[in-house]
Amino acid sequence: MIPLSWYLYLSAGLFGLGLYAVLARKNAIAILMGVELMLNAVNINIVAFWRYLTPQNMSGQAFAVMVFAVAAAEVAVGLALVISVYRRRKTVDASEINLMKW
Amino acid sequence: MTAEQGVFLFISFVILFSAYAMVTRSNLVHAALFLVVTLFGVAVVFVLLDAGFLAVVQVLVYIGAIAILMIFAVMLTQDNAAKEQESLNTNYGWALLLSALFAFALIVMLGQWQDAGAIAPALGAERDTVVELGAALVSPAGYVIPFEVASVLLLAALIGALVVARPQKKGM
Amino acid sequence: MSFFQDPVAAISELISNFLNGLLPQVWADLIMTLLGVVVVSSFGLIIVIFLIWVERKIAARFQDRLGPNRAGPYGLLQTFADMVKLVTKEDVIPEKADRLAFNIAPILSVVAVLLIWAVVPFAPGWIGTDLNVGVLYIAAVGSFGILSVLMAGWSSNNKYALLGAFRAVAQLISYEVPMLITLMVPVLLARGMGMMDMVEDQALWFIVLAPVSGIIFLVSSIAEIGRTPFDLLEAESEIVAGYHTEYTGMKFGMFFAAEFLHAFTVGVLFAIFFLGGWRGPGAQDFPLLGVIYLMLKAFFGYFIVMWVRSTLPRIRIDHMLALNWKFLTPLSLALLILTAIVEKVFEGHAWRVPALLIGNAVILILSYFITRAASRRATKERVTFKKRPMAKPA
Amino acid sequence: MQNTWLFIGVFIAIAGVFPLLPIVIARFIAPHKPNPIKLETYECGMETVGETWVQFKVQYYIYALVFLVFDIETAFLFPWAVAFDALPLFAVLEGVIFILILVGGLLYAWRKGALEWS
Repeated sequence: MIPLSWYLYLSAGLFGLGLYAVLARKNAIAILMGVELMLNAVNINIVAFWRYLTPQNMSGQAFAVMVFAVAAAEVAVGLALVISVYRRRKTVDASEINLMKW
Repeated sequence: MTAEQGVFLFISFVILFSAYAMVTRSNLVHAALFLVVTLFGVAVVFVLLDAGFLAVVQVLVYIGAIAILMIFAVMLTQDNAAKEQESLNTNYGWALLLSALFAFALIVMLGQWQDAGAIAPALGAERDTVVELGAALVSPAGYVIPFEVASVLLLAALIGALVVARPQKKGM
Repeated sequence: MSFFQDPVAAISELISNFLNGLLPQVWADLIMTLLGVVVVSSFGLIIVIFLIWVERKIAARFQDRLGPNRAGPYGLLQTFADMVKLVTKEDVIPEKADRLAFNIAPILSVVAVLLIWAVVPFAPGWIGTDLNVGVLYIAAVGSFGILSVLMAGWSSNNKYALLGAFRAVAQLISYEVPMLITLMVPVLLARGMGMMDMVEDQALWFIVLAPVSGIIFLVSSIAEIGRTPFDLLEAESEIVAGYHTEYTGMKFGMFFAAEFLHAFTVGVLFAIFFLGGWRGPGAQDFPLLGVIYLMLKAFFGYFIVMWVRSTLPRIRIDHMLALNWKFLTPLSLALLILTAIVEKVFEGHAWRVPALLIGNAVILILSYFITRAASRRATKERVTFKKRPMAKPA
Repeated sequence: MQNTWLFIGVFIAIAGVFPLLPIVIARFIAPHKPNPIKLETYECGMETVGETWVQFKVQYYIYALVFLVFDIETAFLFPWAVAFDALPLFAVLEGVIFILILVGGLLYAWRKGALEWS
């Protein structure tokens, strides 16, 4: 049997990698991919806790499905923004999109 | 080590490796393909957690839709993908430090947690979790509000993304 | 259960008894699983070899030709000859291609189709594995097919291949919407996603309860396999050959085989979801009969696909997408709502079946009038002789 | 539950081997005589002009977007359909409301002309 902690370690590692992608990548789409990694790490946690601690009710799975919906909405709007920005500025480099910085 | 543990270790290696490759590749389509491998690995993890429905939905939604959308967006926004660009911004050192610290802190905290070695209780052979999930999603005692809110969220995302992504008629 | 009634069960019991005596439980189970996998997947592959011949023969008949008739009796060995040809052809990988993705894509396209066969119920008790999420599994596996198309088109580094891949993906994902929504109707009627339950619940075939859904499923399936009239993704007169322009030899053969297998698989799925799967007189007692019924029904679906293919010309891409988004998707949503409400209101009522049928008919008639009104309202561009710009002599 | 999935795991492996085998065999049997012209990008005999990365219509993305939303919708509705027997009428109607909200999205996209190809 797999102890609960294994899943949590896996998800911690995945979350760290996702965080790194979000903070360090230049390309806005790569940043969104990093966000996806983080959401997946969260989902692993949610489902692992559901399975190990409260398998009698379905809250864990229900919220995992919610996370899917949130991830989809985030990707849809995020990528639309990236495309829109690209159309105006001809760049997807997150560090060059700085018109609203000041 | 049981067979299940072996599968888990193998699949977590695949997940972490391809996630690492996704983060470091400068070619964005390659990064997206590695993202697909990671997402598939997570689906296998869901299977190991007895959440077959979520595994299938993970493949359907993430690989079938989100990854495709990502690749589309990459191709729409790259005039010259062959040109290898600098993929990391100037702060990547700090980013590495911060995310490594974060992951490390999580792992240390997990190590101190008492219940971390918990073993999964038996699920019960006759339970159909999909039926239970469906009933829970629409029962007032369960998640009917999040269920309907999710639909509104999707509607809002659809309208917002359409407004943002579509080119304006004139000028642009 | 005697041998003649259910040979597969008898043989598998024999083998598993033998293995259990020889090996520890875990390994015996694993080997049994492996054997099951090999049997199911090679069934799919053997059928495709036969199918290519059938399809070519029937297509030839539709076009008033003879079809393959040289290799072997009635040209039966034609496929093997083709295989030999493909194996001995040079495998060209273009210089600019992305080699890894280029090599994986054809394999992935076959895997995506073959995986569907893991949950096909051949006969009572004969099923690879009866997942409780079977229907969604089929839909999910299909997304690998989309991915393989995108990988093939991108990695070729060829304008036409990429353009073809984009078109193909736009078509595949568009038609997946009505397909998924329509699949919810049999799931609703069967109250479950397991493929075995799906068949066992069809004492009355679902095509009777949901005829319009069945037709929508078939139409969107034809689009999913990219057959004429929806073969824009490899429209040779427009974009060379679509996403597999750069593929040669056996790798092209894999795309080809995947397409044929997918076409037949669609027939099988149509039979399972709407035509009662293996159901038929005597199938409960003699599973072998069940397989024959399933294959006959699947061939019926496959024959319709071929018939449509050889009858209709290719439609334009904007028409294709409009058909999907403005007709099939709203229609399938309306049918889903109708089925859900009728099933609940008339639960266990004698009027359940007539109510479903009347509802289907009403929705169909309504959609006919709505589309007719809409097409009347739409301003048609008429190209008349007078409006045509004429070249004037200077 | 996991035994049913073990079959799928083995199936994926075997299903990968089946198409791999002919390709590998072909690698040994087939001739291999590359030359620069043959390895060029195929364009009906013409030389390729410019990059492969022509700009694509944003319309492709729009369709993928609408598809994504309906894909998620099915993830919510399939459990609802499976649990149908356990649901009272108003729970069924909640599912119908869920669908109708998304139909609103489809109608919006339609009215705004987002579903037009050109």
